[in-house]
Amino acid sequence: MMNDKFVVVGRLERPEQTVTKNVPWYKEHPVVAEMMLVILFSGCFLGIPFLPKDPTFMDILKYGIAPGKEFFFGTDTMGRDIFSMIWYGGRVSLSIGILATLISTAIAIVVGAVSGLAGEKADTLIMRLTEILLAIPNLLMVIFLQAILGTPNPITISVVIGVTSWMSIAKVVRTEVRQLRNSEYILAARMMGGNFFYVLWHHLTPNFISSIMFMVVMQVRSAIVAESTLSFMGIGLPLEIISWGSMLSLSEKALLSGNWWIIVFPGVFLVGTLLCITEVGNYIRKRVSAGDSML
Amino acid sequence: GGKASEEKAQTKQETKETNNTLVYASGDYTRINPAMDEHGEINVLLFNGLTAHNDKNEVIPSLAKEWEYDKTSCTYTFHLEEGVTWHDGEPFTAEDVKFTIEAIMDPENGSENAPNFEDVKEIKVVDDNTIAFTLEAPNVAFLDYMTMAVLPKHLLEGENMQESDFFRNPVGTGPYKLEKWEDGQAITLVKNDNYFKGAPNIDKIVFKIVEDDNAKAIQMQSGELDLAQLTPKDAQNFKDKDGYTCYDMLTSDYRGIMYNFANEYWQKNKDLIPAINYAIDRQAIIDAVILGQGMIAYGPLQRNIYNNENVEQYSYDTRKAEEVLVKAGCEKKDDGFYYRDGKKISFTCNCKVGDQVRVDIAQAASQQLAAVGIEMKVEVPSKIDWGGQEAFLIGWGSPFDADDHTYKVFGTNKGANYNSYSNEKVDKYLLEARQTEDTEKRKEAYGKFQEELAKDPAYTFICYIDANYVAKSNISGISKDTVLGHHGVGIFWNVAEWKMN
Amino acid sequence: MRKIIGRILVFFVSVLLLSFLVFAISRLAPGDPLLSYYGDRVEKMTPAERAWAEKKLGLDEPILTQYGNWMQNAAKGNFGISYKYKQDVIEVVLERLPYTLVLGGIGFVLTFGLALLIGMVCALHEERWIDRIICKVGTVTSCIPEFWISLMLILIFSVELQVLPSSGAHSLTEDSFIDRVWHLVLPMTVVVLGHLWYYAYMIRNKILEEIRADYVLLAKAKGLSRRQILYRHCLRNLLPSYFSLMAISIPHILGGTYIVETVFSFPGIGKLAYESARFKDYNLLMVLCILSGITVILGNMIAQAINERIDPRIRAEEVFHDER
Amino acid sequence: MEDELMLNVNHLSVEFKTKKGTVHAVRDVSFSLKKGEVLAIVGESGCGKSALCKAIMGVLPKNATTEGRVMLQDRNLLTVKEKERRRLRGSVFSMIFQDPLTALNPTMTIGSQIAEAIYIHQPKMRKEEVKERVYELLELVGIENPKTRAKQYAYEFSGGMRQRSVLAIALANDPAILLADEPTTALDVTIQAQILTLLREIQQKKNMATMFVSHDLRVVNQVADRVAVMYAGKIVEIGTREEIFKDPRHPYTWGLLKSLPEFSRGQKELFTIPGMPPSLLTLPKGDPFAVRNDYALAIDYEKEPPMFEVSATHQAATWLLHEKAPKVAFTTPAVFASEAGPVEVAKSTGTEIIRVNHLTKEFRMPGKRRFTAVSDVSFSVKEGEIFGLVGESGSGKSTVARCLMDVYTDYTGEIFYDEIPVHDKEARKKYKKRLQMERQMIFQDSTSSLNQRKKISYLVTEPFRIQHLKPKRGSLEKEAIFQLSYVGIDEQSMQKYPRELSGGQRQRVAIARAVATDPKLLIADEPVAALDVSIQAQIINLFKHLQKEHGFSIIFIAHDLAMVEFLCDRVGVMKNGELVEVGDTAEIFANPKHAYTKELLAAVPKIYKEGAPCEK
Ligand SMILES: Nc1ncnc2c1ncn2[C@@H]1O[C@H](COP(=O)(O)OP(=O)(O)OP(=O)(O)O)[C@@H](O)[C@H]1O
Ligand SMILES: Nc1ncnc2c1ncn2[C@@H]1O[C@H](COP(=O)(O)OP(=O)(O)OP(=O)(O)O)[C@@H](O)[C@H]1O
Ligand SMILES: [Mg+2]
Ligand SMILES: [Mg+2]
Repeated sequence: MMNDKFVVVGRLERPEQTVTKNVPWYKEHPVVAEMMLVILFSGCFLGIPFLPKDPTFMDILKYGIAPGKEFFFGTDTMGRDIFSMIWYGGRVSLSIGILATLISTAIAIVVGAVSGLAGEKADTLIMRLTEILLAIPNLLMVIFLQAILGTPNPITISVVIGVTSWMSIAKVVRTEVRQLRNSEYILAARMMGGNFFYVLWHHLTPNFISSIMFMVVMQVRSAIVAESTLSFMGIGLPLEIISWGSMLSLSEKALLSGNWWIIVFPGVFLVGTLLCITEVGNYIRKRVSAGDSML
Repeated sequence: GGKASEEKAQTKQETKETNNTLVYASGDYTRINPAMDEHGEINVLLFNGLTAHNDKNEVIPSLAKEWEYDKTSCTYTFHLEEGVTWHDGEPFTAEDVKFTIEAIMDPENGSENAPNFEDVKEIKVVDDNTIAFTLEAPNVAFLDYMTMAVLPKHLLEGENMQESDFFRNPVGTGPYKLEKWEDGQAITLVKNDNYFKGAPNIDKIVFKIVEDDNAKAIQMQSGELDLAQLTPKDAQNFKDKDGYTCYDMLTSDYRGIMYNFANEYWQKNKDLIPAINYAIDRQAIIDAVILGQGMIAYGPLQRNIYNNENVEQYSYDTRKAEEVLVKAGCEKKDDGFYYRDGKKISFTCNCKVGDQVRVDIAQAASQQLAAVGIEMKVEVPSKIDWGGQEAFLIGWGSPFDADDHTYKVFGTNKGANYNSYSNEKVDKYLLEARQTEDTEKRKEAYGKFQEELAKDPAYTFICYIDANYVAKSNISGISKDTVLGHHGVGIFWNVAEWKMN
Repeated sequence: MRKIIGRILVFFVSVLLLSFLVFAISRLAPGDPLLSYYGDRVEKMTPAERAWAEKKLGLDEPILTQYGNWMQNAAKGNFGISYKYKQDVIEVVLERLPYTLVLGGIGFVLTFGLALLIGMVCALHEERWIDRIICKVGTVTSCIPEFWISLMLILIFSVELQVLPSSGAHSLTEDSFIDRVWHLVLPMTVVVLGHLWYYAYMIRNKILEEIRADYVLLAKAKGLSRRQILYRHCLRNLLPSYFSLMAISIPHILGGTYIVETVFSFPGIGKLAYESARFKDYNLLMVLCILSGITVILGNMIAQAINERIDPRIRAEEVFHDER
Repeated sequence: MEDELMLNVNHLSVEFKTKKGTVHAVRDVSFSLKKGEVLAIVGESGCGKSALCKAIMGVLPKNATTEGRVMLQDRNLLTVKEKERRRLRGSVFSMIFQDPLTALNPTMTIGSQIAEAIYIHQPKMRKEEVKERVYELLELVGIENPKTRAKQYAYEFSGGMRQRSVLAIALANDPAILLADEPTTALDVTIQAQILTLLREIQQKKNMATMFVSHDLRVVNQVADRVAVMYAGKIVEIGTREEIFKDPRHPYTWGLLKSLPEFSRGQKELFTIPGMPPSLLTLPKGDPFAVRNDYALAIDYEKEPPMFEVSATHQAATWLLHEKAPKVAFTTPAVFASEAGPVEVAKSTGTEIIRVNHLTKEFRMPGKRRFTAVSDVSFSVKEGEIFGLVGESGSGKSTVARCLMDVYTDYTGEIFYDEIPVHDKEARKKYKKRLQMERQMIFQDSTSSLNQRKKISYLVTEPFRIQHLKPKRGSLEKEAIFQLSYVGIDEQSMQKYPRELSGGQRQRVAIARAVATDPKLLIADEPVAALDVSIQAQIINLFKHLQKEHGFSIIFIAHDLAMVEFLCDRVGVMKNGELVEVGDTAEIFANPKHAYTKELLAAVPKIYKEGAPCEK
C-alpha cells in the first residue's frame, strides 16, 4: 500500500493547530495580589454592616487593649476597635486614594498630551507653567483650593489632592507623547477624523500608561497620606470620619509605647494594598512591554 | 568600626564636659521678647522682674528688694536692689523698669501682656533705685504682674519693640546669659557670675530645640537630653529606669468646654449647660486621654489656696443630666437625642489645630454626651471664629495669684473673656477679691465667686492636666511641689539653685 | 545665541509669573498673617485694633497695589521682614539655607546615585531573586512614612547602639567637620530612603526598556560584554530620562525635608517653608517660593540643555515639529 | 585553498520559550560554509532566518535555547566559554542586522560606534590609528567625507548610509565570516543595487565567507554562490545558484520563483503561494508546507520529508523526490526569458478624481533654512485608475501623499479632489466629512500604522467608531468579520494584537481598515515594501481585485518598479522633489525618456537572464 501515500492530493484543510501554553494561566496573573485586592475592596465597601463593633465608638476605658478575641486587632488609645476602624477607614481612604489619583492622572494625561502634541512654543509655555506650579508649595495650594471648595468631604478632598499633584506625571507623559506622536497610527487616526480626545484615549494612553504606572500607584499612597495631613491642619475631613491616614497619624503617638498593634495593622494594610496594586500594575506593564531583554 | 568607637569616645567626652551643662528640650523660639510674648520658659533664666514667685507661688522680692503700698493713692513704691548690672555690664536702674512697662502699655507695640497693666495710671521714677506705680483702682494681683521681666532701656530705646534685633541677642539681669543662638537647633546659656543673687551652680544650660514629642522621648533615652517635658505615655517608660527621675508636676492648667454666649444658641439654651456638666465622666476621660495624669475639674481655682470645695461639682450622673433636660422641657426622640421645640439639642465644639489632647478630650466628651442624648460635634477648624462659634475646648491656668486668669477671663467684657460671659455677681466678687489685701476677705470673695460660677457655669470644667518632666537623676534642686502654669511652664523658677553632680 | 537670550527671557518671565501667582494665592487663601506677627494676641484684638495692625503691615491695600509695592521693594533687594521671626527674610533664609543645601543637595545626589545603581543591579538581574527582593523591599520602604523611619533609625542607632547622634547639625560642645558629617548620617539616610525607591524603580523600568532596543544586539555582535553594553550604550541613552526625572524631583527632595528637620532638630528651610505657607508669613513665603521656583525652573532648563547635548534627536526634533 | 571549510552547522535547533508556548524557530538545520563563498538563505518572513544568524553569532535573547553544533574549524561555538565567544564576535565573524534604523545607537556618533568595534578587539591600538581606521572603513563602504560624517549621528544619515555604517562596523576587524541579515530590504532600488555591489566587491577582496539572508530571490540571484531555501525553520532545499534557479526541486521554491511579477507579466493576476506560513508554535504533523502545496502527496500529511540528494551539491526535502513519487516538472524559467509584452490595460475614461497643480511644499530647517521637499508637481488621476508614483527614497513621494491627505496644509499650489478645492480651508471645512470618508491612506509601515495595543477587531472598525457610522452589516463585530474575510484574514485573528500577526497579515488589516468605508480614492504609500515576495504578490492581487470590484482610484507609491509595472495604469517618476516624467506605464517602461528613469530601470535586479548570473 506504499504507493497510496505517493499520490498527489494537493492542498487539504487541516485542523487549526492547537497551541500548548508553557505557562498555566495562574502564573501569568498575580493571583495572590488580585485576590487580596478583591477581598480588601469588598471588605471595605460591602463589609461595613457586618463589622463586629461600631468603629467610631470610643470605649474609653478599654483603651490600648492588645489584640484578642473581643478586639481582633486590639483597640487604639481612645478605645476604638482597630479591626472595625480598618475596614471602615479603608472605605474613605481607598476612595480618596483612588479618586484623587484618577483626577490627578487625568489632568496629567491631558496636560502632558496637549503639551506633547503641541508645537514648540505652546509646549514650552505649558511645561514652564507646570514647573511654576511645581514650585508653588503644595500646602499653600491645598489651603487655597480647600477654601474655594468649601466644607470638606471625601470628594472635595480628593479634588484638592488630585488638582495639586499632577505635575510630575504630566512631565513624563509629555516626554512619552513626544516620542509617540510621530507614529503613523496617530496620523492614521487623525486622517480618519479622530479628534484629540479620541487619539489620546485610544492611541496614546495605552502606549504610555506603562511608563507612568508606578507613579500612578504611588500617587494612591500619597493621596491617602495627604488626607491625614489635611486633617492635621484642620482643613481635612470631619474628625469622626476615620481613615487610614488619620489612623496612621494617631499611631505616631503610639510609636514608642508598647502598643504595637496601633501602628502595625493600619501600616500593614496600607503597605499591603500598595504592594498588591504595584504587583498588578507591574503585570500590566510587563504584558505590554516589548519582548525580551537583549542583554 | 574605627569611626564608631571614636564617636563613642566622643560621646563620653561630651558627657564629661557636659557634667555641668544641662540640656533641656525646648520648643522653638523665633525671638526672646518677654515684653511682648506671654509664655516663654527661657525668660526666667535671662531676665528678672521686680518680684518673683517662690515654691508656693507666693510673691517674693527680686529686683525690688522691698516695696510699700499706699492704699489711698493706690500707689506701689518699689525699692530696687543696688549694684545690679545687665549682662553687658551696664547698671540696672529704675529707668529701665519704667521703660519696660511703658513699652508694654504702648498700644503701638501690640503686646500680649498689655491687659495686665491696663489700670496703671502713672509710673514715676523717684530716683535710680526707686520707682512708683499709681493704679486707677486697687489690684492685689499687681505684685504678681510685676514679675514681668525688665528690659534694658539703653539697648532698646528707640528700637522697634516687635522687630528689634535685641530680641535675638537678649541682654538681661538674670542668672544666665546668652552665649549663642543657632537657629532651629539650640540656644546656649552660660551662667552669669555677676548675678545679684549669687552665681548659679550649673555652668551652662542649653535649650535644645526638639519639637516632636517622640523625638524628645527618644533623645531622653539616648542621653542627649537632661531634662524634658514628656507626654504622660512617654514619661511612664522612664518610671523605673535607672538614672532618671520623673517629676509629675501639678499644674493649674485645666481644660473645659467653653460656651460662647455671644452665640444665640447659648443665649437660648443656657439652662442646658448643667445637663452637660453632669453627663461627662471626667475620670474616664482622664484615664484614657492622659493616662490618669490629672485631676477632675469643677472650677478654675482648684490648685489655688482660695479654692472652694463646697460648690456644686457636677459629678458624673447621667440620671441627673437627663432630669435637667426633661425639666427644661426637652423630649427624647427615637434617635436617642433630646429635642426642644422640635429642635435637636446639638452644638459644635471647636478645638485648636494641632493639640491632640484637646481633640481627644472633646471626642470622648462628645461620645459621653451622645449617650445621654445631647449631640456635640467636634471640629478642628483652621481658623477660629471667636465671636461666632458655639463652643470651644478651652485651656487656662495660672499658678499664681487667684486674680490671674479669673478676673480677665470671667469678668464682663474683660480682655480674655472670649465667650462673652457676663454675671453681675461674678464681676462683683472678682473685683472685691482684687481690691482687698486681706486674705480672709479674699477667700470669702473667691469662695462666693466659685459658688456663683458653679451655679451659672461659663465652662464645663473637665480636668487638670499634670505636667510630666523627666530629668537625669544627677540633677538636684528641681522642686517637686510647685504648681506649674499653663502647658507646664515654670519649672525653671529656681534654676539658680539647681546642681548637677 | 538668540536661543540663549530667549531662554533667559523665558526664565525671568517664569519667575515673575511665579511670584505673582504665589502672591495672589497666598493672599487669597484663608489664614491670618497677623497670627504670625502678633501670636495668640490676635485672638483678643478688637476689629479696630485689627484694622490698625493690618494697616501697619500694609495688608489693607488691594492685592495688586500690594504686589506692586512688593515688586518695587524687591527690585531694590528689599524683600521685607518675616512676620514670625521679625527679621529680614533674607537673613532668616540665609541662616538656614546652607543646612538645607547640604542635607537636600547631598541627599539629592545620593538618592539619584543610588537609584541609578539599584536600577542597574535590578535590570541586570531582571526577574531573578535579587531583583525580586529589591523590588519588594523597595516598595515596602517607599510606603513607610518618613516619620517612622526616622524614629526607628534613632531608636536603633542612637538609643540601642549609641553610635550615631540623633539630633542637631553638630554637637553642642564641638563643631568640627567630622562632627558635622557624623550628624548628617541619620537625617541623610531618611531623606535618601524616603525618595530612593520611587526613582530607583522608574530608572529600573527605563533600563529594562532600553536593553530591549535593537542597538543592544549590534553592540553585542561587536563583542561587547553585558556590562560594557550597559555602561557604554544603555546608560547613555537613559540619561535624558534620568535628568528629566532629576529635574522633576528637585522640589520633592529639597522641599521634603520638613519632617526630617522636625524629628532630628535639624535646621533648614523645610520647616520655614511649611510654616510660612501655613501661617501666612507672606514675605518669607515669597522668598522661599521664588528660591524654589528658580531651582526648579533652572533645574529643568539645565536638564533640557544636557539632554540636548546627549541626545541630538531632541535638538533636531524641536525644529522639525512646529508644523502640526 | 578555495574549498577550506569555515563554518559547519550541524543539526542546529533554536527554540524560544514564550508565554504562548515554545516557538521552534530553527529546526534541525545543517549546512556548511566555505571560505570566500556566499551562501544565501531565502524564505518567507518568520521562517527563522534571523534566528539562525543570531544563533551562530550567539546573540539570541534570553528566552532562547539552542541545540546541535556550530563548528568553527574544530570548536563547537555553542559550548565554548562566553568570554571566548565574545572575542570571536566582531573579529572572526560579524553580522549586519536587518534594520539599520534601530540597530545604531541614536545617541552616539557613527564614528565612535565604529571605533568601539575596533578597540574592543584591539585595545592596544592608539587613538589616532583607530581614527584612521574609522575613516578608512567609512571610505571602504562608500561614504564620502568620512571625517565629517564620522562626527554625525544616525538620525542625520539616510537609510542607505546607515546600512553602510552598519556594514563598516561589521568589517571593522576584517572578519572571516560575515552574516548579512537582509541588508537591503529597507532600502530603495538604487541604493540596494549599490550596497549589493559593494558587498560583493568587499567580499571578494577580503575573501570572506558570507551568509546572505534575504527574501528577495532577485537579490539573491545577484550575489549568491549557493542558495538555501528555508521554510518553517527548516532548510528545504539547498544548492548552487544555478541549480536552485534553473532546476528547483521543492514546490516551495517553485512558488517563490513564480510569485515574482516578472513571471506573471501579461497575466491578470500575480501568481501566489496560497495560504500563510505556519505558526512555529506547534507545527502540524508531516510537512508544514503541505497545506500550501498544490503537489502535496498523501504522505506529506503524515511524515516530514527527509533531505533527498539531487546532486552532490543539491538537496531538497520533498517527497516528490522519492522514487515512488509521481514526476512533477517545473517549467517556468522560460517565461522569464520570453519578454512577453505588457497587458493592454483598458484606458480609463472616467473623470479626474484628483488634480494637482504646481504643488510645492517646503520644510523649515534648523536656522532659517528652508528645504523644498516637493517642487512644482502637477499631475492628475482619473476615476478608476491606478497611478504609480516611483522614485528613490527622499524624493518626496510621501510628502505628496501627505499633502493630498491634508496632513500638510501649508503648501502652495492647488489640489482638487472631485472638483473640491482642498487647498482651500473653507472648502476643506465644508466637505470635511466627505473628504475624510472618501479618501483613505495606507501607510508605508504596517507595524507603525497599527497601534500595537489595540486588537485587530478594533482597528478594522476604527473608521466607524471615529465617525460614529452605523456599520452596514449590523454590528461592528460583523462588520469587522466581513472586512477581514474580504482581505483574507480569518475570524480567529480578530482577537489578536498586531504584533501577533505576520507582516503580510498586518498590511491586510491596514488595507481592510482603509477600504472599510468604501473610499473613492486610496493612497497607498509603499504598501508592500516591507513584505516578502510571496506576500507582496497576494497584496498586489488584492489591490487589483479591489480596484476591479469597487472602481477605486489608487495612488500607488513604490520603489519596486516590477510591481509598478504590473499594477499601474500610469506612472509618475519623482526625483529630488520634482516629477520628472509622467506617462502610461507601458510607455515609460518600454521607452524611458528621462535619464533618471533610465537609471532607475537599470538598477532593478534582473532575475535570470540567459546563461550566467548577471553581474555588474
Ligand atoms: N525573542 C523571540 N521570542 C519569541 N519568539 C521569537 C523571538 N525572536 C523570533 N521569534 C520567532 O521565531 C520565528 C523566527 O523568527 P526570525 O526573526 O528568525 O524570522 P525571519 O526569518 O528572520 O523573518 P523576517 O524575514 O521577518 O526577518 C518567528 O516565528 C518569530 O516570531
Ligand atoms: N517633517 C519634515 N521636516 C523636514 N523635512 C522633511 C519632513 N518630512 C520629510 N522631510 C524631507 O523631505 C524629503 C522628502 O521626504 P518624503 O518622505 O516625501 O520622501 P519619500 O520619497 O517618501 O521617501 P521614502 O521612500 O524614504 O519614503 C526628504 O528629504 C525628507 O528628509
Ligand atoms: Mg529576520
Ligand atoms: Mg515615504
